[in-house]
Amino acid sequence: ADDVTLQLKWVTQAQFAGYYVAKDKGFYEEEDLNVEIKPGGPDTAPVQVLVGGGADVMVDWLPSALAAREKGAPVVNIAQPFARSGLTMVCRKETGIEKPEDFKGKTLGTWFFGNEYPLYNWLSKLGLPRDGSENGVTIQKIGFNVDPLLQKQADCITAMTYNEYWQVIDAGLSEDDIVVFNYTDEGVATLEDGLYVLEDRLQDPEFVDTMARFVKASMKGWMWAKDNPEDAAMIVLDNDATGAQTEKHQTRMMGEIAKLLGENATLDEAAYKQTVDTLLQGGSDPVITKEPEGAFTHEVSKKAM
Amino acid sequence: MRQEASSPQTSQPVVQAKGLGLTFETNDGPVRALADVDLTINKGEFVSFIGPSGCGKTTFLRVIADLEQPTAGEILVNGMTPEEARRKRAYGYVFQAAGLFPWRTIEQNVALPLEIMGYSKAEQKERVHRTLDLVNLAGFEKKFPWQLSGGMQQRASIARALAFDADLLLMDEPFGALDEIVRDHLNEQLLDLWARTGKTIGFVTHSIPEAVYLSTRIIVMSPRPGRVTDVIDSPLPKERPLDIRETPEFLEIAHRVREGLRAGHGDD
Amino acid sequence: MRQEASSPQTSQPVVQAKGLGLTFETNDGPVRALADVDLTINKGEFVSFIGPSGCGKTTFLRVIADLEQPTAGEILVNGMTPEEARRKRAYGYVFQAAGLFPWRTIEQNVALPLEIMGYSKAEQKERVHRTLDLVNLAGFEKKFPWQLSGGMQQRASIARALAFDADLLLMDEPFGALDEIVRDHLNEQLLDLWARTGKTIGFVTHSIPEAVYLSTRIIVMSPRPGRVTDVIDSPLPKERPLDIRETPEFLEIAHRVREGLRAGHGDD
Amino acid sequence: MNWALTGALLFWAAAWALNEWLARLNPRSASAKRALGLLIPAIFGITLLVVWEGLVHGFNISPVLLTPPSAIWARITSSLPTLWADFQQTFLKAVLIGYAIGCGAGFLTAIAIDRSPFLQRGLLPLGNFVSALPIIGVAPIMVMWFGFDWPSKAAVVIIMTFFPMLVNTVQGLSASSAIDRDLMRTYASSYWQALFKLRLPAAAPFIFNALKINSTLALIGAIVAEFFGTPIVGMGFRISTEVGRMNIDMVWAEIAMAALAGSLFYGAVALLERAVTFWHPSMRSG
Amino acid sequence: MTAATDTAPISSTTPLLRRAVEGKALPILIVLGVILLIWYAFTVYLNAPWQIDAYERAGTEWTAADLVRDTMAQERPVLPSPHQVMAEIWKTTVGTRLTSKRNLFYHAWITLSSTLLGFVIGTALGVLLAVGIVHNRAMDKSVMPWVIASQTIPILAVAPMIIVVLNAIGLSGLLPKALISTYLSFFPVVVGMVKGFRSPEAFQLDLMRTYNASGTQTFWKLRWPAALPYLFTSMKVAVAISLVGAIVGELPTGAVSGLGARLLAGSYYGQTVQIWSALFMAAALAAILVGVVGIGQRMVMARMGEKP
Ligand SMILES: Nc1ncnc2c1ncn2[C@@H]1O[C@H](COP(=O)(O)OP(=O)(O)OP(=O)(O)O)[C@@H](O)[C@H]1O
Ligand SMILES: Nc1ncnc2c1ncn2[C@@H]1O[C@H](COP(=O)(O)OP(=O)(O)OP(=O)(O)O)[C@@H](O)[C@H]1O
Ligand SMILES: Cc1ncc(C[n+]2csc(CCO)c2C)c(N)n1
Ligand SMILES: [Mg+2]
Ligand SMILES: [Mg+2]
Repeated sequence: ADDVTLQLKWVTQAQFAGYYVAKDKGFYEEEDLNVEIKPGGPDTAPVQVLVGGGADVMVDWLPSALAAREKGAPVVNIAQPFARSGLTMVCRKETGIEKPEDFKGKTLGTWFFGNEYPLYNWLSKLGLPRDGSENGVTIQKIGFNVDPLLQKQADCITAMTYNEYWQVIDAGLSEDDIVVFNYTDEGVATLEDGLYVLEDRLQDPEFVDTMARFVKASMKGWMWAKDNPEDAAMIVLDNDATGAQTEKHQTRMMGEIAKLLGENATLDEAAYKQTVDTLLQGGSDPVITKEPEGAFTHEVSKKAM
Repeated sequence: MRQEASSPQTSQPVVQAKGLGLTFETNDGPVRALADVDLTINKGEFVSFIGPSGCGKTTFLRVIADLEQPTAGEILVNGMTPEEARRKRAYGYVFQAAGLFPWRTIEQNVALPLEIMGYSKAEQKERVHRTLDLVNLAGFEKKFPWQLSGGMQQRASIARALAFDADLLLMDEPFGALDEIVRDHLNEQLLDLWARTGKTIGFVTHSIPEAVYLSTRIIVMSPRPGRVTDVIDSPLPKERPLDIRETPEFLEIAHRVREGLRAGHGDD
Repeated sequence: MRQEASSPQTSQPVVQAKGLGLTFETNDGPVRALADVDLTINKGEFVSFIGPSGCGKTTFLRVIADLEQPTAGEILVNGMTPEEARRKRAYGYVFQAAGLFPWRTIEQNVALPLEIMGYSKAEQKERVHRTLDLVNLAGFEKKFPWQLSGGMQQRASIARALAFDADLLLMDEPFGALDEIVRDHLNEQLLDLWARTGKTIGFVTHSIPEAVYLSTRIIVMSPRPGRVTDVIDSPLPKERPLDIRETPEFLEIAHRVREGLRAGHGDD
Repeated sequence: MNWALTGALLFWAAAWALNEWLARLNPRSASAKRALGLLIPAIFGITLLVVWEGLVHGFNISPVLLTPPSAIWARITSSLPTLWADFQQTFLKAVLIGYAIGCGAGFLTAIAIDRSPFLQRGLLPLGNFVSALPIIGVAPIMVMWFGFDWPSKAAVVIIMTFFPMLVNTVQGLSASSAIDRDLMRTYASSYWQALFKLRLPAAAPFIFNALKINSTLALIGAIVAEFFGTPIVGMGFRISTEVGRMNIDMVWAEIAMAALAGSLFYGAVALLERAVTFWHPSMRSG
Repeated sequence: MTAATDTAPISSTTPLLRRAVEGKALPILIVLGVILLIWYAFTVYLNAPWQIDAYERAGTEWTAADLVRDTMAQERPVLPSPHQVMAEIWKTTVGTRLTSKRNLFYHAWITLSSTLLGFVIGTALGVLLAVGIVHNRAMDKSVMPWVIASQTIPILAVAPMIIVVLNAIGLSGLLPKALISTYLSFFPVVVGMVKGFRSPEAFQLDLMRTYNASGTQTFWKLRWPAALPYLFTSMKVAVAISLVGAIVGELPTGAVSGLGARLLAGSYYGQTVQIWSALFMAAALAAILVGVVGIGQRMVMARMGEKP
């Protein structure tokens, strides 16, 4: 069997259910693969792990992959299981925000790590400076939780549809207490969880073949997870070594994730183009300065079908 | 007050020990440092303690000073417990080892008790100057302890104890590290101070002539367990020129002390 | 070898100082601790140093022992630089302060140089036992330093220096904290050891009788700057019973030393 | 082929030899001594940088993993305003204030513990408890309590610096010798007099240990705390953000700043130590 | 009324009461009680705004008693009440299979093992460096400034790189995490031991010189015993920091298990009570470790004849 190490972008949760299902249900084995899944976290830059030789393939968001590519880490997208973005901005209704233009004078909490770029792009589209002035917005870097919204330290915070949004709800705020802005609706969405490898390794046909089988089995896992959300959530729970996840939350997350999945693993070039455009604008300091080349390939995903 | 005190014959007791005993518990068994010590020191007396090394002289002084707790018998200082007396700053103590603070210059070391007892800055300066002069350390005020010779450190520590006015002076081999000439000089100075101020003095020494020259009473001790074996009252007059040491009375007392000491040494 | 060495009259020089000077730099100016010291100590001699406190006795011993670097003149020990001599473990040193290691028991303290010099366990034990006996500390082997009286600590540090065989013994006021009886006893022991082994001994003391009783030569020093003011050869025979101290020759030398000392004190 | 690598290694060997030689020099003049004291670590540091540069080029290490010192230097010179703003936010506010309060609190607690046997038995074990409140657990809580700006970082610094000071002061207060304490007893000195005139001076070497350790801990604490929520300025903020953007050179520029600031801070404490505990054997022997 | 009889009245009280007064139990309990009281007060104070908000959104009437009760039972409190934390700890330790990933002891053990490994390596490294610095002038002059500089590097920033590099050379599992602990814990040991090794008095060093003792002999017979008080103090600080390091080290390794992972997970999913129970477990571990070092200190010092 061929060994494959997969580096995730975040901790074990239903966001990565497809891979865990594929491993658990033996889909990888069927393809003669021996896959090890390494969870990530706020402190793992998957690109570094990939470049350092700690993994063969990683899950990452397109913005940070493109940034890395421009900085000299030649990563290439080989498949894009997530067709849609789950990124939102959640605001408290009592702040009086009803539409994006109302951000003026408010405090917005966002994650960084590349997540700030779509927001910056959006704000510059709205013509709001990020200088904390009366006519602009104050940006705060927040941790990966929703406390700043609950404690009223921020008027709006970044949230994923599949995770943080539900935490806000669980905390006792009802849907009537909040306003949700979807990045897709605002036309500033970027492509999220895709699979990436190092460019030079694609020279090796054997590696391409291994990856094709990996993508194939992974998509099979995703489809299974989509059809069996409860079981998939349980598989994720089994693989969570922290023992901190709850069944209720993971099941719900699986349901939301399912809405983001595409039909197949092929990267949609239109969506790619939109991400690139978004990043090239990005306010005063764009994430990438020039149109990337060769940042994706259909070779693997085609073979996987 | 001083005038009154300057009559040493008044029999007001300063230290009263009765059946005093002290046993140290150590890792290999108890050590009886003092046993059955009965002793009264009256106001204005100059009492010397002499005895073989390890016989409990230091320990006895420490008990008076409330630095050690007796395990038997009782002791009163100025009619109070040693602790109360200590709190009243009844005494000055010169330790066997100099024990100067390395972060203080010599003058700062001598000023230490004065600072603690709240003397004014001017008075501190005056007293430090005077006592350093007394022990021949003028000119070394700004030196740190490690820059002085052994004997000079010892003298600095004497100065420190003399700098303030305590009616009771406890001195543990203060002149051990000094040469004969300086020692004679300081002996004279001490006698003078004693006569002038009427202080009561408890004085540990290993020198028989020194003990006889200085004291109104000499306590001879013997070890294991430490006890008082002889108490010799000195008939010498209060006025004592240095050459009193050649008189027959003096030599007679010295002889008695030496005999007492030798007896105490026993098997050694 | 010992037989040969036991003739102290052989004029093989052990210490040769020529124009030796040492100035300490301190925070308030230089201190001249030694100036123009010319001195030769021959093999088998017993040389005492006497002088007022602070005259440089300790400093001179420390220069011999390579613990202080002279700033003028030169000095040879056994024909070598002090450093070479030290590396050859040419001497044993008794410091003015006992300086026992607080974390070692008395026997471990005495065994320290033996461990370092690589004596066998059995020999260590034997020597520790013997030297502790010599200084009357048998029975205190397992005690820690703070559990001993001042004099006992001093004796332990003497035992430590005597435990190993060095041809040159440097002793800085070793008997300062001891009473007369013990001191007499140790004086006898030391003379006996010296006669038996033919060691060369450099000895600092403040006691004139002690200096005269022990030495073949007495060096009188005076302070500021420390210099040698008198060198007195003793005509006393090698065999010295304690009562030699009452003989006229003895008193005559003692008188000379006292005069020299007094002169050195100058203005004091 | 790997000329960069061999060159670096050769440089290293030469510098090492030079330093050994320099260290053996024993110049008489004080200024020459001081110059030597700066020259030797400088040579050592330059060697490290050269070896680093050589390794990066020699092994062809990807710039997203490690950037060579030359690139870092270029970045520093081109981003001075940003670096300065970050430095102000993190060092001048969070670190200094947190350090002062944390060390002060540890010190005062140690005194309280020393003063009262009751507290000694009750508070010291609980002091140990605080010792390892892990920064990543505490930092989010502090953000929750004290907000995004520097006060929450200062709070983290306080917690981190508290324990080393507590432990060292408690140990230091028992460092004075028995005979010296006896001396103070004979003067019937009050607790505070004995404390100020004897026990604190004797404890100073230990207290300075804590001040030194804390000088670097405070910096780490403040920087790491910024990972968990901050306004968009600060050294920790920059580091975590630029890692995400794969601007590793900027990360190292901040790290270099932190190292410089921390070393100067430590050096200042060490100078103070030299002035205050000049009498301690460790200072006298040089 | 002499000093000797002074102590009599105390010893006549009942032994039990006396032991309670003089022992550790009572003081700790009292101090603990005070802290709990303050904690409860803060629980109410900090959680009240949210609770009042919730009442208003629901439009319910409320009294002070309601407020106190409800602030202590929130699901995502700003500050959980002590009994909530205790209940959570109980549930996740005693109430769960010991081998389960949900058991807090399991995570504590993971963290403890890398703490101890890192601490041991860190102490050894610290002592070795201090030995080098004290004995070699070149090292003293050149290494120390860079040791200091190394400590100013924010560990969380370089930890991922370290882990990646170590992974690349085939090191994974316990050791990389332990090395983060080492990195943090060796520093207090270096600082303390450099001071400790230099703390012997001049005359003690002189004595060794007169014996022409070799550097090694001077080290083992003088410098080392003289430095022991410094060693233990440093080790107390080091073991505590080592634990912090172990927790920090868990993050870049994917935070899969250990107290650090629990802390993070708790924070990502807004489970305040879980954060606090992990915090508590970490603090308890630290207290135990520091206590153990303290016991070692007392034993060694007693053997070295320290005056009680
Ligand atoms: N802290 C202690 N613990 C145990 N034993 C002690 C302690 N202090 C003194 N001793 C013992 O008590 C005895 C008396 O000691 P003390 O110091 O009183 O003697 P001393 O008469 O002053 O002797 P010296 O003239 O040598 O100073 C000695 O045997 C000594 O070993
Ligand atoms: N480390 C030092 N730094 C500065 N001055 C010093 C130092 N050591 C000694 N001195 C000075 O050198 C002089 C000689 O000191 P030394 O210790 O040799 O005297 P000594 O003859 O042994 O006196 P004593 O009989 O009191 O021990 C003294 O004035 C002393 O102040
Ligand atoms: C390195 C890195 N960490 C976190 C995120 C943001 N993010 C992406 S998925 C996810 C989990 C949501 O429940 C979060 C927080 C990121 N983009 N990159
Ligand atoms: Mg004594
Ligand atoms: Mg001397």
